[in-house]
Amino acid sequence: VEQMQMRDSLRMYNNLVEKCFSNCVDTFRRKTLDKDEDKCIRRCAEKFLKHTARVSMRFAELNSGAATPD
Amino acid sequence: VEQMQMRDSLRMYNNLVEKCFSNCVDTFRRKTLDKDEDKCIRRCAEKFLKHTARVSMRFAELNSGAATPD
Amino acid sequence: VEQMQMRDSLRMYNNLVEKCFSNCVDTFRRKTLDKDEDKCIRRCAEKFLKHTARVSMRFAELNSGAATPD
Amino acid sequence: MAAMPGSPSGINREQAFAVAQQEMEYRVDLFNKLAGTCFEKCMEKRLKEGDLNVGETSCIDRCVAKYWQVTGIIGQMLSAGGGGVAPR
Amino acid sequence: MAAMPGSPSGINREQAFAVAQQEMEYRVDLFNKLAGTCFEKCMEKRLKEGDLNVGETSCIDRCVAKYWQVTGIIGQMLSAGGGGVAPR
Amino acid sequence: MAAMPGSPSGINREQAFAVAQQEMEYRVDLFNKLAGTCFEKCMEKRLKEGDLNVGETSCIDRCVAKYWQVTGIIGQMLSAGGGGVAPR
Repeated sequence: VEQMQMRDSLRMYNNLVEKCFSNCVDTFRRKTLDKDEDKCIRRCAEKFLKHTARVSMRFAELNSGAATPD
Repeated sequence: VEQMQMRDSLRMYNNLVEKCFSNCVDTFRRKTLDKDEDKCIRRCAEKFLKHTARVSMRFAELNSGAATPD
Repeated sequence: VEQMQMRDSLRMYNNLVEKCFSNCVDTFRRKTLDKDEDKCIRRCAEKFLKHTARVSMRFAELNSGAATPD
Repeated sequence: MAAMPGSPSGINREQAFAVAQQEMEYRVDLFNKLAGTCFEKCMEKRLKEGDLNVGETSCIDRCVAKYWQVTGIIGQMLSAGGGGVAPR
Repeated sequence: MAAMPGSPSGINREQAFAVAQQEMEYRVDLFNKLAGTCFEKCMEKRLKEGDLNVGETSCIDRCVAKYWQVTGIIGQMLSAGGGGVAPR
Repeated sequence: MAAMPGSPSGINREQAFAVAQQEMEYRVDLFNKLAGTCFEKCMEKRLKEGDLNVGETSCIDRCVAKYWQVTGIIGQMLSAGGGGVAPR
């Protein structure tokens, strides 16, 4: 089980990198990130993690049957 | 083998949900589906299943070498 | 390990087919590829393989810590 | 995939473990698809800040709830009309 | 991945099982990609009904046939020029 | 995921193997996502030839380098602020 969690973390990490890279990086004139790209990546990652945490919380509630009214 | 089939069914089910949700749900002003969304989901799922059945049939024919003329 | 490599090759092959099919085939009036589609598929596959080879090379360099200046 | 009260003693530990593992893989897969879909639907494309704003937060909550509802509807359709595939 | 007639007796059961399992995983993956791609290509976006109409049905048949053909072409390219990766 | 110098003798072979396997799966997944993303970003849509042209080739090199950099930044963020998930 521990190994499955580890695997899922690594997969999540790969997904996060892929998503934020795709969103933030679009020019390839240099081989290092420029300042705006760097900032975008950090915001994106932060947002992704907060999003995942929120979804987890709601998902756990629903899984436990604790649905709340609108 | 049985377990693999079970796993594939569950994965197919997840794919089906994801695809139909993405196609049919686009507004988030309430936390329950409205009537049109509900109808769209049911049609989408029905269509997806019929599509999968048709592809399975053709795929099985090709796998067994029974290609038919145009 | 050998089995994992085999599996990865097969997966790569499936990805290649999917990507090139999606890029090159858009009409379904016949059940065989026309001449342009056939040509497109071959170029696409060739390009995909060259692309993969290039990425592999760079990826291996970075993994071994041999980063080069811009 | 429901819990199996009073399951016959014939079922052995390995099988029970395999079933539990599949259940878990299914839930992980469901979670990942749900999270990815709601990210696409709810996050504003322009990243002005790292925080979730109010609109995004309530969008996530509703997106998760609706996704869950869709899971139920399609699960029912499959178990009713269907080919035996009827996970919760 | 072809059947191996007269394989040496040295190959053991476990290996044979592992190969068969990979072959199956490969086919499942192929099927899923094919089905997903043809769904995108053939289904009309406006969902007016749950049935497949005539146009969609023949589109599916041709899509599957063409996809299969592409599998063959690329398989040949890989086995000819290539790095040894040559599944059917 | 780093090498573990002087690991206690208590760790057994099976565990070490499982860790190595995960490390490898992680790298394969990383490679596949990187390759797919850079293909989308760098390949010209009109396929005039099977070769990579100069622009595409240097685009790939830079895309791989930038992707690698992003891996590092996000890895750092996770290990610093985060929930213990801190792969290299």
